Formats: sequence, structure tokens, C-alpha cells
Amino acid sequence: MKMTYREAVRQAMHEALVADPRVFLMGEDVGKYGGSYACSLGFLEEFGPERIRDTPLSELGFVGAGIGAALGGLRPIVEVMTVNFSLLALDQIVNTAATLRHMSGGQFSVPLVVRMATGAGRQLAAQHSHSLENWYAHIPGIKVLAPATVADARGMLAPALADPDPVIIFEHAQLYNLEGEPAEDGHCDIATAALHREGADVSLVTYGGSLPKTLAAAGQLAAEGIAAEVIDLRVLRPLDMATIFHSVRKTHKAVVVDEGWKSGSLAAEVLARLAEECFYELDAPPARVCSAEVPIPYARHLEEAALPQPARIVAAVRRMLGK
Amino acid sequence: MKMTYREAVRQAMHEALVADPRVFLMGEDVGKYGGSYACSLGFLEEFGPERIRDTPLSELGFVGAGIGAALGGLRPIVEVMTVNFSLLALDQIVNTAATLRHMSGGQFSVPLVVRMATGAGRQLAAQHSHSLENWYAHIPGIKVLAPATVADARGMLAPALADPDPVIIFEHAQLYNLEGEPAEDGHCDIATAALHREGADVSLVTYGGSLPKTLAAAGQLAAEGIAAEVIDLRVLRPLDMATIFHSVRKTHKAVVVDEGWKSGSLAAEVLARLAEECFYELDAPPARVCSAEVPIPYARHLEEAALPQPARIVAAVRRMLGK
Amino acid sequence: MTVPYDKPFAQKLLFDMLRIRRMEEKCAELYGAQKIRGFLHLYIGEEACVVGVLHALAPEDNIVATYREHGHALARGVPMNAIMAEMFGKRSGCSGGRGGSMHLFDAATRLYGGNAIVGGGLPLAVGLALADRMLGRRAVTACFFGEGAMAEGAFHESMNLAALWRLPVLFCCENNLYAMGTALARSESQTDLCAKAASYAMPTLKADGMDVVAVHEAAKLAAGHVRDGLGPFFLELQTYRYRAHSMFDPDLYRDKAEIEDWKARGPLHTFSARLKAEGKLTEEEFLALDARAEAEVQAAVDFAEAAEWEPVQDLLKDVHTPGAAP
Amino acid sequence: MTVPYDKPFAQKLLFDMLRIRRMEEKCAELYGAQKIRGFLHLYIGEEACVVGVLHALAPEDNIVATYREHGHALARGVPMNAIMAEMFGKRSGCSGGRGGSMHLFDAATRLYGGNAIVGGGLPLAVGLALADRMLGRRAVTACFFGEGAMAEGAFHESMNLAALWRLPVLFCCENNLYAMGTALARSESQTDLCAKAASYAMPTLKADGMDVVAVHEAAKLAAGHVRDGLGPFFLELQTYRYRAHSMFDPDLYRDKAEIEDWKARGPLHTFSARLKAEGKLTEEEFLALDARAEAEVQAAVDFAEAAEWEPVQDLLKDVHTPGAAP
Ligand SMILES: Cc1ncc(C[n+]2csc(CCOP(=O)(O)OP(=O)(O)O)c2C)c(N)n1
Ligand SMILES: Cc1ncc(C[n+]2csc(CCOP(=O)(O)OP(=O)(O)O)c2C)c(N)n1
Ligand SMILES: [Mg+2]
Ligand SMILES: [Mg+2]
Repeated sequence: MKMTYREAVRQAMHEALVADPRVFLMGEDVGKYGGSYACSLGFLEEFGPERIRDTPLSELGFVGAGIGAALGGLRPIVEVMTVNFSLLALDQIVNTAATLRHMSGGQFSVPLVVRMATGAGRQLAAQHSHSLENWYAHIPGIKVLAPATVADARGMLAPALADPDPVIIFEHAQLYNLEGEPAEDGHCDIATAALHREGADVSLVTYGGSLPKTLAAAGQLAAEGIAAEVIDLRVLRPLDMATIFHSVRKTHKAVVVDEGWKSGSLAAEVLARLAEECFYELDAPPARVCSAEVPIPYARHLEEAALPQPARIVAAVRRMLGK
Repeated sequence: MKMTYREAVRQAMHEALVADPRVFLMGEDVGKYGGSYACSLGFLEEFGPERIRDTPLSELGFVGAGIGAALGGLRPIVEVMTVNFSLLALDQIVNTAATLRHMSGGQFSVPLVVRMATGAGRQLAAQHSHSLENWYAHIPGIKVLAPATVADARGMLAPALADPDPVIIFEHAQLYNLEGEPAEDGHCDIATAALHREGADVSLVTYGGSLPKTLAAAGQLAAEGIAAEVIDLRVLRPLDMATIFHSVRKTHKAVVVDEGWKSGSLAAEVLARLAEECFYELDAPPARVCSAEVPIPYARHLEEAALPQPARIVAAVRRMLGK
Repeated sequence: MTVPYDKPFAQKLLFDMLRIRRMEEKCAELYGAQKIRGFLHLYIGEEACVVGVLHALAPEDNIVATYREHGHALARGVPMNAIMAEMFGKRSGCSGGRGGSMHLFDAATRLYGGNAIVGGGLPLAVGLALADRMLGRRAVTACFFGEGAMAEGAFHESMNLAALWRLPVLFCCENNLYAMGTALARSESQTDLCAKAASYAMPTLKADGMDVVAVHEAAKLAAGHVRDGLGPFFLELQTYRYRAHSMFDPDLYRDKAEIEDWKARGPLHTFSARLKAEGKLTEEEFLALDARAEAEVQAAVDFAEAAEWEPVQDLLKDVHTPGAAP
Repeated sequence: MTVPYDKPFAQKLLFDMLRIRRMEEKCAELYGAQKIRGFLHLYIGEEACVVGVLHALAPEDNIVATYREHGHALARGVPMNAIMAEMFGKRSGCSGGRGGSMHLFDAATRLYGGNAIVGGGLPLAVGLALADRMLGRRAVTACFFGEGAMAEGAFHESMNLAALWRLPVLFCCENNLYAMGTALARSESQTDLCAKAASYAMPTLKADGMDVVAVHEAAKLAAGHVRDGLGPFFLELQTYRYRAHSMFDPDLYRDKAEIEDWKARGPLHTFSARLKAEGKLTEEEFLALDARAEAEVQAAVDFAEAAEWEPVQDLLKDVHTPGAAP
């Protein structure tokens, strides 16, 4: 049964709200407005204002309140409208949610889920186009997910809520209108990377909003006779390197596609692990296709030039293969 | 003339305050208290409360005010007591300081210097021990410095203040009592990495608080007949990779030492660049010695075990050299 | 109350509001035509606020605004051509096409943006005012923000810093009762915003934000206080946006009746009616002003349409200042 | 005013304060001996605050505290052995040696830390209260913080959320007049903290934080209000720390005379003098209580000294919950 990514997010939340009275949704405009990406349209009417809780503009406050609510026995889904505003809440996420279990010697867990839209591509300019996934993936004590498919948008929330520790879910804003099929039973794991396309010539590793672009690039490459394997990381912390190593042991070549700025990106981490642990399997220097090192500009042609695009991925592969 | 790192920081600020009436220092307890690391002891008496400006506990507010003051023609040195509290100010740094010049089409520059103490090692536990240098190094629009020597603590501030764009300076809290010599003329550049010790067998690349540990490791390795070259990155954004490549072309082996958590670390970026651009020069997989993936624990033996130590660096080199 | 201004100034206020209105109506249209992209937040209905305030300011004063700042840029004197070109993403835009609708900047008129982080401009305003004070300049920094921003920590920290240090900041809250879909009463435990602001030991004043005269009189008083070195001032402008929050907003959270009530108080028609009643405006004059505004808008669209794109190879320009110290 | 409590309860209050005092005096000594490391923030002088408040609370209530929380842990019922072992960094410490002085946690008594980020505990308290409300539990969440924290955005956002949602939070501001070296008047434009708090439409009360009776009476009233579902309450406890901010602080920013003045109002000697005057305490009884406290401290030190270290190979323990969903 085909649906949009948005609808998948909505259904996942709906299911969780119905299944567990401890689950509630909190964030700016999740209620009356129906969610800034319309992921909770109709929820307020169905579940009422206690469980569909509109918050004031107070990112630090309500994310922290989510942590407290989780400690108090609830299972909050906190929606931070976009990752850009999560900068205001980082202290609570990093200094409290991620550390609390450890600092308390294991006495308290924080079963919190934070969802946020991420990424660029809609001409929203420098303050509304961040891809800071690697910032979050750097922090011990949290798990970081990046659903890139309708199936994952539908399936990742339940295991995230079942996880006793904080889970951050990045939903790429460009994906909400994507159509696809959820899994039969709606379920998925939140531990492994996924192989999306097999190929023997090169491994393309990516996540989130870059998956469709990478698949498009793989399609173009196929037309040129280059068989690219495409892996979606899915889980950004902890990384499932086994799946990547397995692929690279076959292809001996890797290109990582990541919408984050190149320096200090998650792609750097993947390259570092390949260099450390898969060095002798590599037949060529691994490569990255990332965002240019510039605050994302408004003008469409400049924004497009700043972000990873299929053509840049194809070019990187060609370069690597000497074609 | 030998002095401590603390004294070097103090002298650099003193010089700047004397030299340029637009320079002022602002932050929590920089005045009456003399600076939480005593880097501005006596300044309030000498320069008065307008230029040595104690702030309330309002990291977001006063860092943002620093940006505004820079726009308004001043040359603020904003002291954020430690990087741990800078999480509260990240929105202003990332969304305003780093983007403003670009968003305004080059009309406005932000000549701001933010200094902060960083790092662990004093048993201050999970909320007071962060090394988030790579978060900052990920952001286009800012420059990131990490003085690891008395000379750099003394010399980096003047060029940072002369820079028309925002500069973040990380002072490792463990270094304040370090003794050393500033440069004759007090000056240094803020563009290049520095070679601290020559050696043909392996390149050890590090920065900040890990430099003394890396030098100690190099000393031990020398005693074992292994000649390690030690490079201090000094500038974390933009990285001076030429100096590193030059070294690795000689040693063909690299170990990066970084107090950040391993996943998503600055060390990952260095490894990624080596893999991308120096691949065929490497005779062995490059390695990282980073912090363990755990919120830094209080207990001394656990904290020590969590952080890079000379013994772990030595072990990594031995492993790489098959010894 | 009669309008306490002579005919030229009264008509100037009206014309400034008209220019904003006509420009933004065109923007909405251009958005539909995909000439303008990204987020577009219209100020329609709120024009009296910025026009009333900015006419109380001087060229040496600084302006800090939000993502709903087309009116602020225009009323401050940024050429309409440059604003329109910016929204088209062209290099002759007032931010070189890098900023778009939410990031209009102009050094010449001391417009420090256009900030898309709610509350993000307030600390900046504090710093600009600090610089003025420390450099001995007698300027006011006017900082605009919505009532929704008042829940943010940035508001609190900025108000306290400004009041504690007695800095020349004029805080202008454009209280349009909604933050996206969130009504004031669902975002603030204390809905009397002046009472809230007063807790920082700062003088405050409320004004009818639909009445350009009321706004201007309040702003003169407030700006005078600030300019005289007596510290910051908080001005609440009670207003309403007629359009949805942004072009993505289906606007399901407001009563149609409520919108109509506020439209009845529209700043343009009530003010022009008053001027007519007082003999300070004829219908012909009104039509002439309107035609002038429309012509300016059309010229701006033509300008923007014809303007050049920034070459892609300049993508990395203006990340850093050229000639930065090594 | 006579002490409105019977002898056992009055002596209990005194004894609780004594235990904190004696424990912390020992901590200072142990810090010198390098048995305790890291940051150590002593509460000496402020004991009446926590003792007065915590005796107004029930076992189902939650406590959120700061890095200056030894007294809070002890008064709440965390065993002194576990506190001392924590400061030694031992595995039998109340946080397994992972947290140290600034991060005392105890699930049994609902002590949710020990937070070293100024203002960081307030949003947490809001959430705990939200959980109690939504789960139908009639509990109070008492959140302690210093007056310095009131300048932080986190304070503002938390106060507003709690008041807006009428959550059962008891905000307890321990106003000791300094945030490290920064005096209240140099950190807040409005130094009447209750006036500031009242701007969130929240009831407030000031109490003499050097007088355990005043604190306890105020806390009963405040906690009663909160427990009755009437929403949050702000309590200002006016107090003073006798020691430096931390063991690193040379304490150059306060007048010796000021410190002496406050010492004259010391919560222990004034309260024991009152009890003696009212015939509720004899010198022998005082000495016996003190000896008991001292003995408990000595036993705790012995316990901590003898306790085991966590094995280094368990370094990564408790980063995640064991058996976490795959
Ligand atoms: C920190 C932050 N959080 C959320 C948003 C998303 N957002 C943009 S405008 C807005 C509403 C702001 O309301 P208000 O301050 O009243 O201004 P108005 O739009 O009514 O002019 C929201 C929630 C944002 N841009 N920044
Ligand atoms: C966000 C943050 N900024 C700065 C610090 C450093 N710091 C620790 S305690 C303190 C003073 C806090 O004063 P107050 O809130 O009055 O509490 P008190 O120490 O007086 O009990 C400061 C500045 C911190 N821990 N967290
Ligand atoms: Mg509004
Ligand atoms: Mg205090």
C-alpha cells in the first residue's frame, strides 16, 4: 500500500499514540497547526491537548521537559521543527539526555525520542538548511537514525520508542513527499545499514536525503556499464560498519555521499573507518561527495551547486574508475 | 623569558587591550573574579568595567551581543568559560556569526574572537569535560584555533583579532599551568600546522591538550628506537593538510591523537583526507587514538582510561609498526 | 483624535504603507509563479508598525528585524529594486541573492537583517547598542520581533543585558497574536506583554499597531527615551497579519470572523479615511499615490527579472572576508 | 517568634543541618588530602534552605538540584556512606563513582541530580512535573537553583512552561547573592527576584534562608499550593555561602565584613540558641547530636576509603541501558 513519507511518519506516530498511553507528542505547532510538515494533522482532535502538546517557542525548555517527562515514566516524542532550531536545545540533549544514565551510575534511563526535519534543497538559505547529523553522531549515549525511505519513516519510530535511551530521528525535509511502500508489518530494525542496490564496481554509501540522489546516480552509472552498490546507513550512531566492509570487500572502491559540509562530516568518519579497518581491500582512494563549504545560499542555482547532486556522484565514480 | 600558558593568554589580551581601544573582554567572571582560569586577573582595575565586562549567566545572550558589538565596530574578545557552556551559545555562533557575511552578500563582517577552555583531565565529569572541537571545525565561516604551546597562547590572539571574520580559540584547561617560551616578538601565524619533532618512522598528528601527551609518547618511542614525527595542527579550521602530507610522504605512516570522542572526531577528518589525497603514500592503515565513547566519568582511573594517554599512543604506533 | 501631522508627512506615512502593501501583494503573486521561492512571510496588515516606528528613527540608528522584514527594509529606505532582486535570487539583490526573503541586509541604511531564527536578532541588537555606547555614538538600535519570540531564552537574556547595562535598544514587539498556529494565550503564561517586559525594570508602552499615528507617537517617545541615554525601552505594537504565516501555511487555526474583524481596522483604509475626513487627502491623491506605488513595484519586478544571476563559480564567495589575515 | 515545632521535630531540623555541616567540613579537608577531586562546591551557611524545604516534601516528590547539592542529597535521605563514596569516586558511590560531587543521583529518594550546567535542571523539573500530572500522581517536583541561574534562558523558558501548563513545580531559588564572583546587582536588572518570577503569573514568596523555621513554613505553604494542583510556585530563599564558590576560588570579590555579618546569622547557632532559649535543647543534647553527626561522617569516610574502585574494564558501562532494543 503506497504512501508518502509524511503519511508514514504520521501513521507511525498514530500507531504509537494508540498503542501506549505513555506516548505523547510535544513541540511547536504539532497541535492546532497540525505540524509544520503536517505530520500530525488531526491528532489534536483525536488525542487532545495533553497528549498533542503545542509548546511555546522554547526549544531548550521543551526538549529538556521531554527529558524530564521521560524520566518521570512517559514516552515523549519531542518534535523540534528543524535541526536548525535544535542548536538552541543542544545543551539539554548533549549535557543531560546523553549523559544522565552514565552520570547516575545507571540508575536512570531517558527513553526520549526527538524527531526533527533536516537538510537543504528548498531555498531556505543559510539558517534553515543545516545537515548537522555528524554533530549528533559524535555523542555517546544517544542513538541517531535517518529514515530515508517510506518503510523506515514508518518503521523506525516503534523501536525508537521501545529503546530505553534517547534516540534522535532525522527526517530530511525533501523526503516528506516521497512515495513508497512500508514493510508488510510496518516494522524494521534500528541497528543495521541497508543494501539498496547491488553492484560489483563501486560501493556508494549514503543516508537520508541523499539516498534518492545516490540511487539516481547509480541508475545513470548502470547505463554507462558501471555497477554501483548502494548502501543506506539508516543508523548514524552506532554505525553498522559490517555491512559497508562487506560491500567494499567486494567492490574495493567506496564513495560516500553526505549532505553535511565536507570537513568534519559523517562521511569523514566512514572514510576513516574504511582506512583503519578495510585499508588493504581498497583499490583506490575512497572519495566523498558532500556539501560545499559555504552557508547554504538562497538562489536556486547556487543552492544546487552547493549540495550533492547525482551528476557530482557520477563524476566522482567515473574519476575513481578512471573513466 | 619563560612563562605559563595562563600568563601568555593574559599577556596577549593585555597587549590587545592596550593596543586597540576597540578591543574589550566580555564574559562570566572575567572582571571582579579575574577569570575562572585567572587569565584576566587585574584587568578590571586596569581597564575598567566597560572594557572588562562581567556578564550574567547568559551564554546565548552575551555571545550574540559580542557578534552585534563586532558588527558595530568593536573588537570583542568573548570568553565562554568552557566549551561545555558554549552549547547554549551555538545558535548565535553557527546561525549568526558564521553565516552573516555570506547571508548579507558580503556587506557585513563579524570580527569576533571567542575564547573558551576545553577538554577533560581534571575529574570534572560528564558535563564539564567535552572536547567538541570538531563540531566547530565543521562550520564554514569561522576559523578555529587550538593553541597548544605557550608561544601560540601568546601569539594567536593578535592575528585572531586582526581577522575580519569570527575566530574561535580553544584553550585546553590542562595547559594553563604549562611552562614555555613565547616567540621573541610574541607573534605567530594562524594558518599553518607546526612540526614539533622530526622523525622518519611515523607521523603523529595532534592538537591542543594532546600535544604534550603525544610528545611524551614520541620520547618513549625514541627510547625504543622508533623515530616519530610530531605535528601540531594548531589551526583546526581550515586544516593545513600540506604540512601533514609532507610528513606522511616521508614516514608513510600516520597516527592521529585527538581528545574528542572517536566517532565523528576531527581525527576522522584527518584520516579521511589522508585516505583521499595521500592514499598511495600510506604503508599501513592510519590509526586514531581518541577518547573512549563514554561521557567522561568522574573517578580518576576511569577518566584516565577514557582519554588518550602516552601509553595508548605508544601502543598504537607499535601495533602499526608490527613491534 | 485628529492626525497631528501636516499633509506632506501624513501622506508620506500613508505612501510608505502603500508601498509595502503593493510590493507584498506582488510578492505573493510572484511566489505562485515560482519567481520567488523558499519561505515568504508577508507583513500585510502590519504595515503601520514599521512605518510608525521607522519614522521616529534617524539615519545613524540600527535596525534588526526578523524573517517578516520586507516592510522593514522598504520603509528603512532599501531600494525596492534591490529587495525584489533579492527575492528573485539575483546578484543585484540587497544580499547578493544569497539571503532571499528572510535575509534582507543593507549596510547603507544600517539594516542588520533579516534573521530566520526566532529571537536570534535580539542579542545582536544588544551588541550593536553596546558598540554605540562604547564608541560614544548617540544612536538607537531598533529591534523588531514577534510576540512568539518572547518565550525564547534569547528574549530573556537580551532584555536583561540591555536593561542591566542601560543600553540604547528599542525593543519593538509586533504582537500579531499568533506564532505560526500558536495563539498568544497558548504560548505565554502572562499575556500582558508589557507586564512581562516591565519585570526587567524597563519602561514599556503599548500602542495600537493598526494605527500609524498611535505607533509613531509611541515610537517617538520611546526612541527619545533611548536616545537620551536613559536605557532600553519596550514597545508593544498590537497588530494582526492578514495572510497565513508563510506560503506553506493552510491557516486552519484562526477564525475567519477574527480575521475579518481585524481587517475592518486595516491600517491603510482607516488612515486614509481619517486623512480624507480631515482634508489631508483626496481620492485623487490617494489614487495617484497608489499608482506611484504600483509603478514602483512593476519597475522593481522588471529590474529583478532582467537582473543577472551570480555565476556558479562564485559559489564560495563571501564565506570569508577577502584579504583576511593569514 | 517561638519555634512552632515540638522538641523532636525541632531537634530533627537541627540535626539535619548539623549532618550537612559536619559532612561538608570533612569534605573540605578531604579535598586538601586529594581524596576528593574535581570541583567541590560547599553549601556551608545555606543548610537551613534545603532542610526547611525538604521537610515539607513527601517521598513521592521529586528533587532536582545543582552542583552544590551535597546537602540536598543528604537531607533527602541518601545515605552518607553513598555520598562520601561517590566523592571518592568509588563504585558504591550513589552514582557509581561516575558522577562525583556535582552529580549525586538516587533513584530510591527520587533525587534526579546534581546538574553542573547552571539552569540545566529547570527544564528537567518541568518535565518530571508534566509526567506526574499526566500520570495522575499527586507529587511535587522541587527544583533548586541559584539566583545566578535566573539570567539564563533556561530559567525563563521553564518558568513560562510550568506556569502556562500549571505544572506542579516548586521553584526554589537559593539566593546567596553571588554567582561565582558576580553579585546579584551585576547580573539582574531587577534584583527583586520575586518580582521577576511574578511576571510569569506565578505566586511567589521570599523567606529568610538563614532561618530553618521561616524556610520550612514558607515551603509548607508553597508545596501545599503546588500539591493542590494550583500550579507552580516560586520560593526565594535569602541566604549566603560562607565558603568560596569552589575549591579553586580565591574569593577576592566579597568583603570580609559582609561574610562576618552573614555568619552572625548562621543557621545552626541561631537555631540552636533559639531552641535552648525555649527549652527545647540543652547543651548536652546539642553536643550529643553533634557527636552523632561527627561519628556518621567518620564512618562514611571509613566506608568510602575501604570501598572498591570500579574495574577499568567496565569503563563503557552505563552509556546505554543493557538490553536496549536492537
Ligand atoms: C528558534 C526558532 N524556532 C522555530 C522557528 C519556526 N518559526 C518561524 S516563525 C515562527 C513563529 C514566530 O512567531 P512570532 O515571533 O510571533 O512572529 P510572527 O511570525 O508572528 O511575526 C516559528 C515557530 C524558527 N524560525 N526559529
Ligand atoms: C551554563 C553554565 N555557565 C557557567 C557555569 C560555570 N558556573 C558554575 S556555578 C556558577 C555560578 C552559579 O551561581 P548561582 O546560580 O547563583 O549558584 P550558586 O553557585 O551561588 O549556588 C557558574 C558561573 C556553568 N556551570 N554552567
Ligand atoms: Mg506573532
Ligand atoms: Mg548564587
